[in-house]
Amino acid sequence: MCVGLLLTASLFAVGLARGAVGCRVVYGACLAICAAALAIALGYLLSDATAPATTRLPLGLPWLGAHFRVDALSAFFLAVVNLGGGLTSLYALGYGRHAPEPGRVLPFFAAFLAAMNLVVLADDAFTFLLSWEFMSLTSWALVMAHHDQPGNARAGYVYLIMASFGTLALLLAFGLLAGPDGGYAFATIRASAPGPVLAGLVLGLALLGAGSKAGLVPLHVWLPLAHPAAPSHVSALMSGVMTKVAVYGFIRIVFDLLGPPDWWWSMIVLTLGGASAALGVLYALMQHDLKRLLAYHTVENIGIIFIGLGLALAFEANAMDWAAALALTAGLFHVLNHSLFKSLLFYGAGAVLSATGERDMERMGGLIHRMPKTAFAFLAASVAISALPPLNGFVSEWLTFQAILISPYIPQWGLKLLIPAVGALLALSAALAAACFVKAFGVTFLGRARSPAAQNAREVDRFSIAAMFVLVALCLLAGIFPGFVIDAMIPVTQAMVGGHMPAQGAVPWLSIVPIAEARSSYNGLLVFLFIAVSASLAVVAIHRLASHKTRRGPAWDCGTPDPDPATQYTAGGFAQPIRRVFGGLVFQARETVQMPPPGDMAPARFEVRVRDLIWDGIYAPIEGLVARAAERMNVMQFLTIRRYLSLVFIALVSLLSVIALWL
Amino acid sequence: MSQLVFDIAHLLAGGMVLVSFMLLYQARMYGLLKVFALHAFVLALSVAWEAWTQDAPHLYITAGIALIVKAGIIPLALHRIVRRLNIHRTVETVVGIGPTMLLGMALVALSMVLMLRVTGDADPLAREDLAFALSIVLLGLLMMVTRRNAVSQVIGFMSLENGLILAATGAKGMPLVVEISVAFSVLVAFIVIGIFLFRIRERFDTVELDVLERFRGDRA
Amino acid sequence: MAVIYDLAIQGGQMLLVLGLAPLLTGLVRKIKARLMRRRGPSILQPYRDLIRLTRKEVVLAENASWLFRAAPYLIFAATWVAAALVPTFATGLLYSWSADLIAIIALLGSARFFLALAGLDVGTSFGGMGASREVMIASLAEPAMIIVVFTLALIAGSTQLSTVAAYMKSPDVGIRVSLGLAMVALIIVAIAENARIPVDNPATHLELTMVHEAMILEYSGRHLAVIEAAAALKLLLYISLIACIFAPWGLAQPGDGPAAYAVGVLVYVGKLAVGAVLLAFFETSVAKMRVFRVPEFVGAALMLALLATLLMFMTRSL
Amino acid sequence: MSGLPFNPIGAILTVPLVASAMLAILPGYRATARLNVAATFITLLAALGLLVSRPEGGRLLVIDDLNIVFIVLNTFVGFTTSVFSASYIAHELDTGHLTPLYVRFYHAMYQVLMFAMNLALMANNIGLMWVAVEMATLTTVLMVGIYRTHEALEAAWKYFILGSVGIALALFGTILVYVAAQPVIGEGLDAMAWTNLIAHVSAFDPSLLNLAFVFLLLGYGTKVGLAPVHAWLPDAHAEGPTPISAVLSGLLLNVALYAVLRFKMLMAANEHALAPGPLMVTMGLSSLIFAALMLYRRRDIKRLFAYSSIEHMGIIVFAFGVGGPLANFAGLLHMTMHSLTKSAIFFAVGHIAQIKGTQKLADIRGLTASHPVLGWGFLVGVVAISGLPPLGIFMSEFLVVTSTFAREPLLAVPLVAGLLLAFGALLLRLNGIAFGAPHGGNAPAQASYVPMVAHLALVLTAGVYLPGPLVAWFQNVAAALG
Repeated sequence: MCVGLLLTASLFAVGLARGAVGCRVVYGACLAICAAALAIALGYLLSDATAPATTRLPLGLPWLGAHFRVDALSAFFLAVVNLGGGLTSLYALGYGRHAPEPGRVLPFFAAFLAAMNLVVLADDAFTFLLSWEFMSLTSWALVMAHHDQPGNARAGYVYLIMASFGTLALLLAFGLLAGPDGGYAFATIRASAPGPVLAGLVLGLALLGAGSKAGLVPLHVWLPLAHPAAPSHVSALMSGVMTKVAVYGFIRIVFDLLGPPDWWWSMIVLTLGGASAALGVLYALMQHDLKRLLAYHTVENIGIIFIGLGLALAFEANAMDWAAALALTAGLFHVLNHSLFKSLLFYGAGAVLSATGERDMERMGGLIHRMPKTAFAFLAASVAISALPPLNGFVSEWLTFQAILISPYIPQWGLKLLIPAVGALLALSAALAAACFVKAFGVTFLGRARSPAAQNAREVDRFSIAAMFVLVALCLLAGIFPGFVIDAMIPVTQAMVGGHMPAQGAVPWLSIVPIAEARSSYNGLLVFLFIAVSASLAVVAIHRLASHKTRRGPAWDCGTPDPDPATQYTAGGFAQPIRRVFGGLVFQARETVQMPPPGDMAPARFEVRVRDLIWDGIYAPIEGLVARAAERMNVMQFLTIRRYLSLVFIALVSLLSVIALWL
Repeated sequence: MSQLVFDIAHLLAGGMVLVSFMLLYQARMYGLLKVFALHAFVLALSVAWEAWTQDAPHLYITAGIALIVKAGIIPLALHRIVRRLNIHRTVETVVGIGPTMLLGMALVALSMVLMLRVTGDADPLAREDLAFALSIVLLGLLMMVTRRNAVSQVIGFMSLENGLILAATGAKGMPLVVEISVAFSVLVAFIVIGIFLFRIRERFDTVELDVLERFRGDRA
Repeated sequence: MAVIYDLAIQGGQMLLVLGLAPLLTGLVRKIKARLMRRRGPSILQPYRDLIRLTRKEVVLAENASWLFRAAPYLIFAATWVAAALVPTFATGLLYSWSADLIAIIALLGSARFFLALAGLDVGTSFGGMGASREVMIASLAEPAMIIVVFTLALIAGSTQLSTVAAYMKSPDVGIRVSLGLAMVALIIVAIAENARIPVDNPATHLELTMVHEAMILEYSGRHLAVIEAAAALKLLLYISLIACIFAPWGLAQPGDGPAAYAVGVLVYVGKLAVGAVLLAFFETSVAKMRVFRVPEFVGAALMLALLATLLMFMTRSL
Repeated sequence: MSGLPFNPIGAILTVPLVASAMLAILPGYRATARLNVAATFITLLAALGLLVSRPEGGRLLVIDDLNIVFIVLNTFVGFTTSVFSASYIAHELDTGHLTPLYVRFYHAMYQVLMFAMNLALMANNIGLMWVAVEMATLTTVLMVGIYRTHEALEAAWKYFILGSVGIALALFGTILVYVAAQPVIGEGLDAMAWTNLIAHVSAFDPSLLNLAFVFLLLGYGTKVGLAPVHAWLPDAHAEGPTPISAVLSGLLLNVALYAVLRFKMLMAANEHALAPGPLMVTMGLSSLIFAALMLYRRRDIKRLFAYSSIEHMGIIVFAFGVGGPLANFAGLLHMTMHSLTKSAIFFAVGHIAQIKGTQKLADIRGLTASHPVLGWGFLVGVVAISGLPPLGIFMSEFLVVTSTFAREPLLAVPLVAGLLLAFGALLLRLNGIAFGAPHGGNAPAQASYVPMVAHLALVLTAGVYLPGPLVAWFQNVAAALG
């Protein structure tokens, strides 16, 4: 089935490399193939075929072969991957033409898509890890596409190191699951039930492995480096799709392969999720680099997804299948939503980048006049990611809240205490996200242009616009018809946690009812209609009754004209109050003001230093340790022959004495 | 008879160990060379003895090689080198004679423990020889490690290799002994020539005296 | 038939809140003036202001974008819809199930979102300042609100306002500590969200203190009118929210006759009046606080709400 | 008995000898280079002939599953390397690094080396094996020193001294094995024929075997380059001609490893002897971690990859030490892949060093920009050597780690840590070499990329697909290794 298709896809794209024509051809081909795969996946998901389709190719481990399998879960993620992949290809049809060296992007782009599909399809440990690491490799190559820009080398370095750290963790996890006689096929692993200690170990390793790829705090350090470095459509893929593949890996291992969970697992997952959600958005608020800001938001959303998964684990451990299904649905729904609006946001950022050549928000502004379409798309995405109705972001967070509200039925006290706190963190992160996107959109697109580049920006090409508007439409549809999405996930939750939410298609007025009508319900369509109707009512009324006179005039300036756009609020200034509130404890923000003495005409200087405590706390020490150890070891290169001989001598004598004592 | 055979072999092998200790003890270069010649000579004797007891005539060749090459040519060659390249006449030690001797004792003890425990059912002659051979090998290595001059290191190596020959001949009916001894003579010859060609006066570590900063690779 | 009846009630609610909102604002102003020994403008002044504003021409800054012109209507619509979904005089409104309490909060959130954007649009330092302070306050107030909702939902077993109100009416609520905490928190949030003293002063244009006014500084004419209307609606919404949760008496049940609805309306107006009086008293009795003390004030609400929720989780072991 | 017109063994051994003799006499660079290639090619064909028909060995020579793997690999890499060395040496002649006389010497030595290694691989008699290994060592010593620069001489000297001591130790071990065998089998050559040994080893005196194994492990381990007896390896790789570095890393280490394996099999077959596993695991781990740390401070590109060879030898020895069908399979696979990949890398490095005119890492930048084919080839090679998919080494590392972790988790953790460390260092260097703005000498590469590409293609295929016969074969050997 689609396996062969994708493999051919990658090969054929790797073959085709250079030139603008090749650009078109490759991206077009990727678009077509992804569309086909998407169709297949959706067809599988919607047609209630319960039997998973499997194939086995004589590749990979010789005595095992490469197993591939499509069940509900993988079908769902296939849909996510190929949706993102296809739209990105569409976007890249236009955007990719700005790439200085297409030869460094094209082959890896296609291979990257293929690798992600393979991860989702793989049905044995070897194939899974091979595709997983291949995914990292190709995306690394894509990150290094602009290799001559400063800092990118480091970004790629940190990225690949973290990636293979994760792979090694997963390697160990699968080693545990497979057992000494190497039963690497997922079917075998499912059949064997690991002991509690073993399972806990595997969970920890899976968290390390999938978390380092998904960007879970404290393994998130590579995202803010790699996403800005990569070309924008690649960042969109990495952030919107690849992190979801990581989530898939986690779900596959923990929910599917690992058997029934313990309740304390969910404690870990929930804690990490909450921490990622809150820290991610707080760090995002402090950024001026648009793409870095978006990268930190990926951390936040991954946190939200993991909160959903953690709740699902907690419920499943207490045999509350319906609740587990609700939580899992919330998580998966957010997976879909995030892939939608985060890709859209990165497209927007890419459009801005290609139009102004700037990533620094402090040098943008007023772009809504120059590139209205992009601005509109970006606005829609901002509303969606800020979890505001009637768009899709709200629905998944609403579902998560509903799941949290069931949690008092859980007996364990640890969870009773933890879950409300996590809920608070979730609410906090939602509010902060809204604040952050007011900043992002406001400073970038509104106000007056802060640099000539922004002054003369031009709207981007039609392919990019098309891709963006498709996503806007999808965000809206997923927001006002959530019932269909939820119904599509029924087989997934059925397979994973053995329960599913009530079918929403039957509910009148297309509203969604997670548990019971009396308990809670939400109807995106009606809310949307209400807003539309009442807004138009207001417009009509005003335009009937009120005067139509409109005059353009200068903005009110208290009588002291400030033509200089530098007098606007900057991104840093905008975030300052929040930095004052949270910054002190979260990232040790230090503000220093140097005010010249009165009469001195020198400008006052104000600078803020924000530290990433996680980097300073965890990664820097490790770096230093390795460096010291290497320095110590290095003398071994410079010994004299006699010393080397003494090494031999010592080794010999010690081994001999071992023998002498041994026997 | 066999008792006598055993005693003589034992005597010779033990004598070699003793000479190894003398090697360790030597502080002067020429003395070292002389003692080494003695070492080789004793080796030749014991190999010949083995040849006689095992009536394996080919071992006589080995004995001859030992006698001519190791006891004759090489010491003379080294003698010349020492004079030609006017190397210090004293053996520079790293650890110092006394401690070295103690270490040597420990090594001999170690090898005894190993061997005498090890070869429970091997025939006693081979056992003794092996024990002594092992201690000679270890002593030779010890000498290479604790001496600074190239020449004394070469001598350490050669005494080590004498130990090997002893072991090889001690192992009854071992084939290829001759070939091996020849091969080793070639090896030693290489080393000596190397010393001569590369003008290694002081130590193995550097190849020429006139380079002051010493290259050990990868010093940026 | 029944559907039409319900529709009528729903529509009535929408019109009612819209009609009452300026009146409420006027009432609060009047009482405050009285408390300050001023005669103060008439209660109907807000209506006059709105009409006058709609008659005036709109002055737009040169670089105002379409967002600037669209924002007022969006804000107004979101607020209005939210207000229309709160049971004011009757529970079980036709569309009350289309959005629960969380959704209402989110609706207000989107209103604020666009307001802040509008503040940034012209690119004056005032707008930016207002917007940044607004989001800072909101980033604390909104979670507090959500957590209050948790508490209520845990008590009533629902996030559906009608259900909550109905449950609150029923005798088996009893007096709960967490309810009290939640109420305090909700009131603080309401004050913060509606830009009342001590968080913000709606009656001033002094740069150092203003938040809400700074954002709408550039608005004029009909746009300003719409925004003012939205602000009034918001105030009304919060008061009626508090009323329907903590004083759910006199709410008409679904299926009651017109009489019950009439009673409901009257009781509702009464509640609003009480709310206005209390608010006015509070505002005149405290002083505006520095902007950077506000986080502590709202943060207190957050803490209270969280405490209430934790209490609920502890006490409620089902 | 042989389906072939000629006896492969004879061919494999005689062809190099004859060739070396001819090469020693014949003048003229081109002819000799071609002859060199031809000779290695014929040897390769003969080795492939072994697959078709497997002649009986005898008391001196033996052919079995184990060494066929090594022999074919050996002759193949020997062939590709000779192709590479043709273009490499040509450049050395043009730049005057080598005089024609030395080139003649070089080619002759190359063939002698091939002969010695093949002999060592086919030797049934452990004494003969020892002699062959020593011969290989001496020839490589001569070739390492061939540039006559001070550094080259010193590297050769260091190699020579340490190698000789290693040889001595190995010999002592061999003698001990004989002493152990002699009471059981009787005197003479039979007691040194490996086939007899393995047949009767269960009756040997176990403690004597233990002692012997210690000496053999250290002796041949010196050749394998295990820490702490590795010291000769980096300099020898760095200072010799690059084809020799390729042969050293790709082949000679394997030959020594092969010797260790033979004796490991003896140990395993005697149930009273101590299990060789722990010793090998310890040395493997120490080499892995030591080399991984050493990689960070390297400034010379060839020395860098020499240390990476130490690291990989550590992994392989670790795998064999862990034992069991999975780990042994992984070890064999890893060894094969490492030979192919590492020699490919050295091919690339040779051209790089010639283009840039330096081996200093600091002066090599942005290769993918300046020399795309070379740069990307090099990149693929390094990616492969650091165990990333879809290349062969990933599979073997996958097997090693998973099979180990299931059995002794505590062993797998340091293993993984070492892998990650080494990966970090290599990637750091790779970033510098392959990316960034081009820098340093920028001569057009007049090189034959065929060998490099061929190796990488093989590694890539092996990464996703291993042909059935090969697998069956490896599995037999893995089972035999116990």
